[in-house]
Amino acid sequence: MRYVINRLGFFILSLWAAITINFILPRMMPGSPADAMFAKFQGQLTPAALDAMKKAYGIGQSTLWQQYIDYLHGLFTFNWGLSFMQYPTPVSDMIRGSLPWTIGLVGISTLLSVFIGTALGVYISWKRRGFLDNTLPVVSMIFQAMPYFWVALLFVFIFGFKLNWFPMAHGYDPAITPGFNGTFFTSILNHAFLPALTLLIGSLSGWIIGMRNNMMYTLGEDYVTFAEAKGVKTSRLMFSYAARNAILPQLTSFAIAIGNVVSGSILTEQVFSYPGIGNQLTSAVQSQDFPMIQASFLLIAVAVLVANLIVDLLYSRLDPRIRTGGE
Amino acid sequence: MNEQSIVLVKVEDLVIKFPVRGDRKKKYITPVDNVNLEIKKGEVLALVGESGSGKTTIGRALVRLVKPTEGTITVHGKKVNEIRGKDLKDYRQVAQIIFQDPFGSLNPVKTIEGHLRFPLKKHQGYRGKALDEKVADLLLQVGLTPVQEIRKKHPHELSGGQRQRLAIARALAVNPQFIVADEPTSMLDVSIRAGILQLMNDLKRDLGLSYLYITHDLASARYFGDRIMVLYGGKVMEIADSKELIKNPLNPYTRLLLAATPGSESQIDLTDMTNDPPDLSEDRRGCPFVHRCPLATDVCRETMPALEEAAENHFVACHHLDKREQWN
Amino acid sequence: MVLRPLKPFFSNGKSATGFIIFLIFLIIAIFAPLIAPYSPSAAIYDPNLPPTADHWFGTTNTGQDIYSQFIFSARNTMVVGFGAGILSTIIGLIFGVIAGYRGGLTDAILSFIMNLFLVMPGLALLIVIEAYLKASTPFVNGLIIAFTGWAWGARVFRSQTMTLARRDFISAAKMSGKSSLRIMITEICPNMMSLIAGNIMFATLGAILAEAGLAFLGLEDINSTSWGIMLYWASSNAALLRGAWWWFVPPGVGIALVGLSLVLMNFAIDQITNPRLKTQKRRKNRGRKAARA
Amino acid sequence: MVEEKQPVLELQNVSVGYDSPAGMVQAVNDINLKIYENTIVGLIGESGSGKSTLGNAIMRLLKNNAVLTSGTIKVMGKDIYGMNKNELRKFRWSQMSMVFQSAMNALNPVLTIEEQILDVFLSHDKSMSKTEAKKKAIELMDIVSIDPRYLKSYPHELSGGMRQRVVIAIAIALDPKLVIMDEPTTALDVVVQRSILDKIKEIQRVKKYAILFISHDFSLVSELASRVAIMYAGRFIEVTDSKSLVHSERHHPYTQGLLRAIPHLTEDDVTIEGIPGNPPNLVDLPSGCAYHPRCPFAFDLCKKERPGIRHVDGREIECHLYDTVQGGV
Amino acid sequence: GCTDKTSTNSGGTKNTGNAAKNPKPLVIGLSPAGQWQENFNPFSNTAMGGTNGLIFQPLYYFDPVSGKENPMLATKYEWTNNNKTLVATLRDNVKWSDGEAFTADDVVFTFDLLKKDPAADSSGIWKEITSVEKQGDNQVAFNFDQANVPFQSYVLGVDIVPQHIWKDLGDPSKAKITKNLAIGTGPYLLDSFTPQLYKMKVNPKFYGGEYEVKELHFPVYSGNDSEQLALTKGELDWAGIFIPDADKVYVSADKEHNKYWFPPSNNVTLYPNLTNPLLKDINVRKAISLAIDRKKLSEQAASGYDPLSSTTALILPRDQAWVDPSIPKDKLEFVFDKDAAAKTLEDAGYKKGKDGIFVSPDGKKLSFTLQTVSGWTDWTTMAQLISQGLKDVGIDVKVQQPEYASYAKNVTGGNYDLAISWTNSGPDPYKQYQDMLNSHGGWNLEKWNDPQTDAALKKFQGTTDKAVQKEAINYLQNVMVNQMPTIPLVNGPVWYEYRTANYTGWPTEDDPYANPAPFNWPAPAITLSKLKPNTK
Ligand SMILES: Nc1ncnc2c1ncn2[C@@H]1O[C@H](COP(=O)(O)OP(=O)(O)OP(=O)(O)O)[C@@H](O)[C@H]1O
Ligand SMILES: Nc1ncnc2c1ncn2[C@@H]1O[C@H](COP(=O)(O)OP(=O)(O)OP(=O)(O)O)[C@@H](O)[C@H]1O
Ligand SMILES: [Mg+2]
Ligand SMILES: [Mg+2]
Repeated sequence: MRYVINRLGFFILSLWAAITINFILPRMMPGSPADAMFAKFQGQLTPAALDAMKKAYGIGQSTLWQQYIDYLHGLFTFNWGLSFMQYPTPVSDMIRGSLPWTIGLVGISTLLSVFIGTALGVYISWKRRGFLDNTLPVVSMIFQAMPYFWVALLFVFIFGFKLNWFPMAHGYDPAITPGFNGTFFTSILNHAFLPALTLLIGSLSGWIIGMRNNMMYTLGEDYVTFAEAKGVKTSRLMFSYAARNAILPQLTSFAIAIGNVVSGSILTEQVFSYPGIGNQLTSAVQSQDFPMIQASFLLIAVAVLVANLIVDLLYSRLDPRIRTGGE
Repeated sequence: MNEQSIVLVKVEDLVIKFPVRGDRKKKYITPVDNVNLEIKKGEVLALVGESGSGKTTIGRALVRLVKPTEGTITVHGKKVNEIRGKDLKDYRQVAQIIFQDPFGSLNPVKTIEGHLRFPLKKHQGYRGKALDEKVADLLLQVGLTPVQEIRKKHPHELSGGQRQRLAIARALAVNPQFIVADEPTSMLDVSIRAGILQLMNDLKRDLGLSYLYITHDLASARYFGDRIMVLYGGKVMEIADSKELIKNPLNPYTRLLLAATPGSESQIDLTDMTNDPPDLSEDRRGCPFVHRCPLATDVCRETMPALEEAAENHFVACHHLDKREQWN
Repeated sequence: MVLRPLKPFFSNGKSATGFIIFLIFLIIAIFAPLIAPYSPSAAIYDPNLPPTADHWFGTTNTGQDIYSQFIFSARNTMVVGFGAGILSTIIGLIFGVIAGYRGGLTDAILSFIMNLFLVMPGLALLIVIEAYLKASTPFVNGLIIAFTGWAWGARVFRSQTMTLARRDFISAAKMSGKSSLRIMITEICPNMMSLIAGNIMFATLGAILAEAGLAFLGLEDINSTSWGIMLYWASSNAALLRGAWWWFVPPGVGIALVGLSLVLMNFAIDQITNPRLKTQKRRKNRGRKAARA
Repeated sequence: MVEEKQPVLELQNVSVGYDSPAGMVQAVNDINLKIYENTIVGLIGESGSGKSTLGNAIMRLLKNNAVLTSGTIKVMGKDIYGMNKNELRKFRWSQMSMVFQSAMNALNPVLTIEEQILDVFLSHDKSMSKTEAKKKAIELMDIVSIDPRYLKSYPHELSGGMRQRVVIAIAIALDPKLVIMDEPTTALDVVVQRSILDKIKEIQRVKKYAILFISHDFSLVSELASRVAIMYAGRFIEVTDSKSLVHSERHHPYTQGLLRAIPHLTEDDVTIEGIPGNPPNLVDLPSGCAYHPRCPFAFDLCKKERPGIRHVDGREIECHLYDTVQGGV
Repeated sequence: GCTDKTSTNSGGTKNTGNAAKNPKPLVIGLSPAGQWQENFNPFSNTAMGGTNGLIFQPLYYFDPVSGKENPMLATKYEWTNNNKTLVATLRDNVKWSDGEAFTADDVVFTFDLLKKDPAADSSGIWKEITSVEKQGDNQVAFNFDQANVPFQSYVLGVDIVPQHIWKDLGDPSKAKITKNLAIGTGPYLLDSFTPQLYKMKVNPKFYGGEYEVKELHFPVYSGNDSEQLALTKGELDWAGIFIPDADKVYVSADKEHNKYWFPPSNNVTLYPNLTNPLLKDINVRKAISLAIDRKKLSEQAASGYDPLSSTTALILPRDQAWVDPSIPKDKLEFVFDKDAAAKTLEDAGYKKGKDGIFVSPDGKKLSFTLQTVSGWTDWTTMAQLISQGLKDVGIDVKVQQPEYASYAKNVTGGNYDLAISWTNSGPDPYKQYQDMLNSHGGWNLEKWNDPQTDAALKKFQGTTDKAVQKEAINYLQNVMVNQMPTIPLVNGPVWYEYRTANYTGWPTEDDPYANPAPFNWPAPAITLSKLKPNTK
């Protein structure tokens, strides 16, 4: 119980810190959006129009402190302001439009990566010194060492442009009307394949190697030998005794990875013109769309924090030593 | 014998509390509760008790690795409870400690002589060649030979016994008057243990050192200690001259301990005695041994018996000294 | 004698391969001016050449020699990568060791900062800071990467320090009169050498990739020479579409090879760190330490 | 001569080596031993002398880098190393079991005590129902006198002594013929240690197991076992009746050294002395008798030739001293 | 709204008829963006492409590429009252797409809206005009404070919105115009919208008759890279993006159908900050200009698409008729001569320092920063080439490439030394000079402040007389040639790629009937009116 309260405390405190940093950071950026707008109109915009616009955007007419209060208030009333770059679209609308794509693509490929990587890690540690154990970590590392946007670009070029196997952009075929039907879903899968693949191979090795090392460690533990001596079935030995314990140290990384789902794909989404939040964030930063930057930053920070919280709580479920306050 | 009578270390009403993670609010445990003891110059006080009874904590408090919560520790007539900085540095020269674990107490990445150089430099001011020679002296003194070969080695290249010897050398490097030996042999092989005890015995004789010898082994306590103090649940249960205590144990816990020691002649059936550890919580009352004691009565549950002199120089804390004959 | 610390690298094929690749790039980086046939920035050759005898990797659309760019980029990328890797490791060490050693309130505060940095979205944060600093040189980028990316290492160091600080040899060092600072530097850090080395490798890999990503997004001074900048130019000039793969592929391969050499070398470090792989037998607890839960 | 009963455990010329970067570690060297039903045999030796290795070898639980270089191990007449994996899985624990040296770590931290006990029953008897197994688990807890409510607990919630008893309970769950106990009480407090020993004695009295009791504590073993094997550098340098260990005459010099190194609780003013020197390097064993570098009585032959077994007063001693008719000490 | 039966029927039949031939939708690639947002508000500066011109229409459109005037909702305009009143005659029989009739009231209403909400009046109409009145049934008069003839393109360029819908929408700058509210008079109707793609279908009730291109698709691309790929692969019919080496990359992918034409539309110009005392010195500016190899800039930075700028800054050949004949031929073109550059400086008393960089007579180093925009690779390449070229001569230039917003802030705020930027262009040269050289000009980045220049511009504004206008422009040309307030580099082209596989009739160099880029709204409406399905 104390543990849970403790974690919640950290969650709230860091949430506040993240929210505040989030408020300060974009305000440290040079150039006001109205200036950018001014430039966009090649000097045709009159000062009066500019002033009116600034007022409409809520810039410069209040103290920083007042802005902070308004910001906090808006935050909790889900009133995240109107986008500068797509004025007057509410930021929440833009996020609502792009978030599902990111969560779908990056979330699923992260989960896949964790699942496949962990499973492979367990497998190769079990078959220690086997062919896969010798090759897989190195091969997967080669991919991890490559810049993933570079891989993504190559993929687009080779598999999309040259070979025509996969589409090169978008979340689904624009010609299809979205709906709950097979063609739409096939199209989504078809479009998600390459980006997901780049994300997958870019992150797989961490899971494989992490899990393998933990497994090696756990397999050396006395309780595993003891269980083997007891005659416990191989599958139970592998999962309930070895993997179950070996996975615990992975949970923190897992939390971070899940949290990074929202932000981890900025470059991938850019390369694949994927309609996700990373894409939005990049263009928001480029056009200094304060409300949009703030909202997506916040979303990302909250995602990491929530993931951390969940994993912490999950940890206490999985590891009875923490649950009941052991050492 | 005259020297023997000078009190070097005097501990009065020592209480040590540690915060523990409770379920809701901060709680404390009291692993050391109202302990009084004296160690004379050249004397060995053996401290025995079961695991968790607070032996190490007392030992660490004496060398100021742990700050006492209450009470006073006086060494050479000087109160050392709250000293810091320069005073503490000076005190380090008086009191040293040998840890239980010869593997954990040595820095795996430092050479053997590396462990000795710093204290020699810092506390005794050796430099250059004199320092090298002093290192060799020390190694020789604790029997780490051949010196020139061994000084460049790393701890993992030594056997357990050799490591413990190094730990002793390190304690000696500051030229202390008083050493806390915290179960210095419990992790060593039987064949090596005796050698270490012998070495400590020789040093006591040659250098006039005083020891607080912490152990869980009554036999070695009797061998090495001049007096034995029995601790249970942070409280002193009994204290007497070694032979007297073994021959004539008065506290039920001492007797239980004696009976459990392999090779002892007394037989007590222990199988249905619970193994619950003593209650160390702040607000406990009564005798810590009460839930295991066959003689326990309501008085025991309510008040902690005082330490009384039952025979000459034999102090014991028990409400039921008279009933001890019933239990054998 | 000098080579002794390198011995573990040759203990198995993987780390030996890594070490050799690393060495090659190190040599390239150090002797770049001697190896590169031309200046990396001079736009004086025929533009858009495919690989020829004079220009091994061809030329760019402004007539720069890609091979020379590649060589000089290796230098910058390595300097930036290792600079950032080492710097972030140092910051991580300061935070981690102090937090782990001091404990209590200090730990609570430092851990909080660590967690905060861990939680802040890395690339996104970088992008915003970059926008603030305007297109910066690879070196400035390295600094920023280090200042935003130290937290993971700090966490690892903290937990390692905590286990080390509980060991008796730290108490022994205190007993010998060492100050806390001295203990941290001379007792704790040397015991984490392999962790530190491992952290430097991964932080370096991370920095190299992050720097490339930033450069690719155009957030780096385009006058500078680095593999990331090369990729930026290649991609903004549609090198692949034009069939000029010799422009697009080498920088990526360069990054991948340096990165690979780092992870491979890390295998050797793993070998040192992982106590299970060591031959030395861990002694059993002869005491009764664990008698109570 | 009485009719030979079948020994529960029979070791013939057993040698085990570890492959290590430094070379082959000769951890167990040409060991012969028979243990019969209802007997406790003690095995004493200092750290690294190969006790656990022998125990693991009997259980066929050797580490990856260890090999049984020679000899046969038979339990209930069956060659352990002649079985296939499945046979072994069934045989192990139902016929022979082991209490590990580090019982503290022998329990899986994330499973309840009950789950870990049930695993034994359910893996060996497919037909057993869960309720039945649970009932048996409660019985087991009774035998080792632990409140059955602890079945639902996780290992860390139990004290060390209780964990150790749980491990013992698991070891006797299937009523094996042979139980190997590898320093089952080393990590425990004296009082707890004593209560567990009493428990073991009690169980043994009822179940009549053959027990191989590994320890490094002389007094403990001599109290418990009827016969004691003393191991040095992988060899049994002496196998003797435990009663004979009260005095230090006519033993192997190593045994004598050990006996002199132990402080006695009741005897007055006996000086104790350690055995000088260091334990042997098992990769590069001293020639001849491995103990000769530390032996105060060593003479030339000791360096050259490994002594065979001498029968001295019903003890088996490997020492050249006992050739010289009434020689020795 | 309610639709009348006949039109639905006729639309229906037509559609089925076309469906039989199965004409492909015309796919248009707009500028890269993260995602589309459903914003079809003509007064929003972030409205989706097509809002102006395809859905809503202005009265007139003055095309800067062809220089043509295209009547839209008006059929005629006229200056009266000493060029202080502009009278537009509206087209008859125009209907809003919900069936309501378009009237002069709508026009007056629209301008009144802008007056009430300056944020929507992004061209600052109400700074120039004083009132808007209805004259009769089909005329609207705009009254000006003072004569400003060129301003007609803004006034007549305002998109007209229906009063019956907008009167309830509140501030026009904040109105959220989605599919249901996107009621205009243009040739297309919004058909469907998703953040990845929106579709338009042809408006059967369009006053000019139903267009032959029945369906338009606007997919989004997040970057130039992905749009280039899509274009090259033939997934787009019409785009306006930069492609390096277009012949090789684009045309060669499908020689028969893939075409491009990059007509010049403005000047990519090197702006010197004239508040910098060094750059105020004409000799320094001249030396810089002499040291720039414009041919190399064009070839290497812009794949040779960009014609070199004229010293007059006129866009040639469009403005050929405006060229001042008194300027000698050899002065009309820039020369590249490093030695002359160095000599110019030396003659003016500059000396080379030890590091090879010139130092001014009062001891200041010729060392400047050069700003361009991050990600605008053609400019950045130019910047690099310039920097290298100037270094050879002895002028130190450091390239900086901030994000667009900070760049914009820097250049408009005068916080720079040198900057590459564009010039604004209108249907005639006036707009460019006005913005760049007028002391109050909207794009006077260099801060040129010359009363005579201002006077010349004023003269142009006050007249409809071509001869007077020409006189003014001549003066301005001479300012450019002799005083070099800015340093034009190359002509900025309009990026325009098209495919003839599905549709034909595109504007070409030979038939430049409209600004061909699909982002200069409302020009694409004109192009679309001429396109026909490729029946081959
Ligand atoms: N730093 C600490 N913080 C909290 N609790 C502590 C600390 N040090 C010791 N304790 C607790 O105080 C009690 C006494 O510990 P101590 O180490 O003194 O026992 P001991 O008699 O030396 O035991 P052992 O024989 O196992 O060494 C134990 O319950 C222990 O868990
Ligand atoms: N996995 C291994 N690889 C290499 N050598 C090993 C391995 N395990 C044990 N050894 C070596 O084999 C020898 C015998 O080890 P073993 O564990 O059997 O000793 P032990 O008598 O049980 O010691 P202890 O009393 O410390 O438990 C030791 O010298 C040890 O170093
Ligand atoms: Mg202790
Ligand atoms: Mg063992």
